[in-house]
Amino acid sequence: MTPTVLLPLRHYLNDGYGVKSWLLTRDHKRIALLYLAAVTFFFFVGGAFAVVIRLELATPAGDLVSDETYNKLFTMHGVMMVFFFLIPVIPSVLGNFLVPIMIGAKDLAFPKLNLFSWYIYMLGGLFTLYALVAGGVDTGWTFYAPFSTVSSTTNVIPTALGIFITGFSSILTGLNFIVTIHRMRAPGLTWFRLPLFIWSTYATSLINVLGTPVIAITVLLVAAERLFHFGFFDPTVGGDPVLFQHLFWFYSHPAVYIMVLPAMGVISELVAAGCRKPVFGYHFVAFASLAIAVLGFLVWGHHMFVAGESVYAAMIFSILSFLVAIPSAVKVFNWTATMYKGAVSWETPMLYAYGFIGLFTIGGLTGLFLATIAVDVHVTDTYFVIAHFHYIMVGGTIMGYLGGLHFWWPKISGRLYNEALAKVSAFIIFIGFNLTFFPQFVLGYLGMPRRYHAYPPDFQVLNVLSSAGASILGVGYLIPMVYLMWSLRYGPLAGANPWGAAGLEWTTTSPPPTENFAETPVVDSEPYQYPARVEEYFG
Amino acid sequence: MARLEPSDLPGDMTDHIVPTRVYYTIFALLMLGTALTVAIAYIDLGVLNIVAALTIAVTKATLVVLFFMHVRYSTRLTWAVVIGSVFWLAILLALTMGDYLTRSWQVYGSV
Amino acid sequence: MADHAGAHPAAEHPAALAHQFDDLEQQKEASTLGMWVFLVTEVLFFGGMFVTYAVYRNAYPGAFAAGSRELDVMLGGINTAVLITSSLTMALAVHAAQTGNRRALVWLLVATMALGGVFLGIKSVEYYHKLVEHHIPGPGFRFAEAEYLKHAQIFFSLYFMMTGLHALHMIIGIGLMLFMLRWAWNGTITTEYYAPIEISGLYWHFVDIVWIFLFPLLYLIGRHV
Amino acid sequence: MAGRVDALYFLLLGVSIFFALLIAGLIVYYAIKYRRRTADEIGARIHGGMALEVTWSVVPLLITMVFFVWGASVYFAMARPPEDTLNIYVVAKQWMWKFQHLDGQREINELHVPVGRNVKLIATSEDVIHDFFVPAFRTKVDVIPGRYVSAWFHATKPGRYQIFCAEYCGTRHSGMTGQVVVMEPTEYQTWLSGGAPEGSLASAGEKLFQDLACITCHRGDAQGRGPVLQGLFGKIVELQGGGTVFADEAYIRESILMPGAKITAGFQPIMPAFQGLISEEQLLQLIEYVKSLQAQPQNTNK
Repeated sequence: MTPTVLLPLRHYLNDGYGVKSWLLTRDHKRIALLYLAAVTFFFFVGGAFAVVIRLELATPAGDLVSDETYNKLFTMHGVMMVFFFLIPVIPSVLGNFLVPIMIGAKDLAFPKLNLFSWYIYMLGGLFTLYALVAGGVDTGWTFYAPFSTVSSTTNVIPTALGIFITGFSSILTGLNFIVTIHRMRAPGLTWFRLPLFIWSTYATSLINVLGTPVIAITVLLVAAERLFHFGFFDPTVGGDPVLFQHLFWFYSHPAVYIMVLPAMGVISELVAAGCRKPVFGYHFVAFASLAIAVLGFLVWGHHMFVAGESVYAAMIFSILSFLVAIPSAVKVFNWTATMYKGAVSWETPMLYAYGFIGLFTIGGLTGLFLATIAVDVHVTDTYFVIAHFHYIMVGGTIMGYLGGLHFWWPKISGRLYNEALAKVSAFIIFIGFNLTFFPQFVLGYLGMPRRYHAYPPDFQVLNVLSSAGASILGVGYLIPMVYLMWSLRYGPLAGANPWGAAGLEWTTTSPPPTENFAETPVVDSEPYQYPARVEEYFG
Repeated sequence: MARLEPSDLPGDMTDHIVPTRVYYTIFALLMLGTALTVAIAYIDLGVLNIVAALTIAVTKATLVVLFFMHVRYSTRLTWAVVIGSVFWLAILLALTMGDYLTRSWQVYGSV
Repeated sequence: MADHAGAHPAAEHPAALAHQFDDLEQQKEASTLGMWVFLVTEVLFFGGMFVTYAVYRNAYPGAFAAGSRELDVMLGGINTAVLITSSLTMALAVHAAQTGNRRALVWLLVATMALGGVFLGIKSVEYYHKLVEHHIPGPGFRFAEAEYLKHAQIFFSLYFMMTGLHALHMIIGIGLMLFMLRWAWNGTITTEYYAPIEISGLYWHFVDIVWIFLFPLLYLIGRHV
Repeated sequence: MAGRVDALYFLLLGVSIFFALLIAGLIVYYAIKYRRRTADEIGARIHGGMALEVTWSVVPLLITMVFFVWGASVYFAMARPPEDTLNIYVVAKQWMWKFQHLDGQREINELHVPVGRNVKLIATSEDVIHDFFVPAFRTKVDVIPGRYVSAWFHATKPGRYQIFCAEYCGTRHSGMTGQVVVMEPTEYQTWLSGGAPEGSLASAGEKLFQDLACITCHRGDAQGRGPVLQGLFGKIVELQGGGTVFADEAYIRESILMPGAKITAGFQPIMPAFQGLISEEQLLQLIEYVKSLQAQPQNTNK
């Protein structure tokens, strides 16, 4: 019988009440919760668009919504999900909460900058919501010129401003993390004693800082072209629309690594805690994160194989795209090897981790199809690409995020959630996801282009399958909302270390005090050290 | 506050105090560079004009970074950050121009 | 634009040390690293435009040379000199802060801001010239050499975009200097806690470096023909 | 061409299925075999193995290089049209495909081609980026405004094949579809002769050449103020201030729309820019006329 657990008297949640204490807080843990609320809101807004899109695509003729509305639907689904959910979610929610605790610091390097980042994120969100309410935007989340600069009549500028402002939120968060990880580690915590989540958050912050400014300038160039007729990408004046794609994808491909790298960090933690042993090949997994961050900047041309890029540039980008696949493969092999001879637990966070590894492998392998130029010519801009990146985004990032949320929920709220219900919802999400996106691989190879409001009847069967899967997935995502909120009030109290995991965050109370540790911990051993007996963890 | 000489400053001032004469020499060099780059611009060197203008600009920029921004006396991490930013800019420039310069090669295969 | 107040945390008197840092040394290193990482983003931000410049200059060398000849080298040259002098006064200001010479610090900061103001003045004169000569891209664009009419618009779009954003960064720099002036005046800046001055210095020198590249690339092409 | 792409596709599919099953299988097997039996059980303390790390870095690298080489070679063949092709001009306009045969036929959203012939499409767009995509032929090319792009295919079986626009281009992007009708050569000839409204493209081009007074400068003999156009197509042109350019459709198009971009050596830049004055179709007619001006003897200004 585990010893009776009691909630610590003073912790960051009861350290000040009222709206002011939340809206002007500088505590990285509270800012993490502010992000959690905002990110969940944007997730369900984007998700609602996805449901309507899938309903529309259940029938070949475009009869549920007009083509004008459909174009706005998939654009807003893309913008909401990419810029307002996938990019900020793990770094700003789990990262903000855990980075200072995992390295034994009292807070991030610049707490005021951290709160400012949240306000910029919300301001950017406001602009995009205004654009949504004022009639939406129909350029697609990639807003290719010359359509976005010349012929689109919807409000491109507010959305572009929204993305511009929110971009600064991820730049400043990245900056905050880099400085914190460099300058504020606990005594004795050398780089190779850092948990792998810190390594991947560090790599993500590097990409954030190095990539986001380029999309900022691209958005400004598009806005300038729309407002002042500066002819940067306007072919009638001699501008080259392909240059827009170069500048756009220079950021947007590393952006997909911003989305998946933090999830990989979460998975490394979950696999280590799940098997209660050090991750196999710690150094290789750590350096793989950095390799992805660096190589990720060299490969953007594989989005433009058919877009008028020169043959020789296409070959360079193709070979580099294969190189960037290797570190991801190394990570997957190392996670699988970690499970060998581990004490493999079947708790919900670990189930999400195993789901992640399986689905991310499929996502990664289909990426090889797209890196092979000859096959890419056939499958790019079709539903094959849609299935590929949803396998990595939904099968990867969201699975990783949910796994991380469940794993650290006791530390965040001090409460345990309902394990059985969580397993059911994980299973539903897994089934719904595969049913939604696997048929799209076949659709893609058959040649159904993306962003189509109406399609020839012979694609209908697979589309109906996909739409059915989408409704299951939609339900699957609602269930965690229910039992996690419910656990806040009625969940059993979680002790400092309910999972028996190794890591600095499990040595402090849950929920942790505002300054994270009674006194700054000293680290003297490798990460993920599990002693012979685990009882002391249940203290 | 009496004027303190650099030598008697308290404690472990990791940051090196750069004597003012270094600043003035750097300032003079920068002015010289500007004059030089304008002068060269008026001589027709063909493609060399761009090369000359850029080398002068790069040298001026390095002078400012090393001495005015104290990178010469600061930690290796700052060096890494500076060189990193230049490297990433080079990635964007090289691969984008790589596409534009090789586009005409396709001509011999007939459009 | 990004807020720099966070880059160097508010100093509670007298210890000038934010709670999350162990000592003043760690706080200074953190703030300096923070500003350098921010400057990396600025390098890439302007870098995007320099790449656009490189691509279009490679595609339309004639139009760029013709466009560049329309710019006033004299004003550009003076602006470059003004900016380099402001860099000098900024560097001396940092030196004054380090050696605790508060009077020199205040005057040097004022000099830096004044030189920044002169730069912006000259810039607005140039912009006025462009307005008069109809060189602003868009429907009202006129250009002497007719056959470059189309491509010269790209040159002037780039000219306005690059120098415009540079001027905007200059205005932010001057705003930053106001803060520094207030802190220098009311004694917040001491020989231990002069990090804010150094960080604003980094920002100012960066803006100067951008102009060091802008001047030859925009003003000096095709002068020799 | 479709066959070679499919072969590569199935190789990729095979390798992917193998690795996916390997990883998924291992996970399920380990999860069951080493499941945690008691609450405080610990995993074996294994830190890693260099040999294993090297193998699963190098082996995937080798496999991917095979994909790269094979993929690049097939792509290279795809990107280089063979010599003897039946050229057809394609103009993409917001939400329709306009095809222009050399003999004057014009079609909207329908393309009739003979079976067994290499067909080269030279495409441009009038407004935004479109994408000519025929899944059956595995060909796809983004059609960019202001530039000519080309794609070629070789139809092996008669029939009707779906055309899609694969690059988002606005409201009716999904409505911008069409049909490629592949016919036996004999049927193709009858179709061809049936619909020739006003003579071939080149003849229409010649008439336009007169109407726009190009003839005043570009004369057959060498004293005209403009360069001689006879035999220009396919030649290397010396440019003002050094540099050369290959006179292809893109060069002719650019010289008509924006003459200042590349001035032929020894000539003054006095030609007016036709940007916005002539439509894409007229441009195609002029280009076709210039291409038809091989170096015949002096009968140009009839």
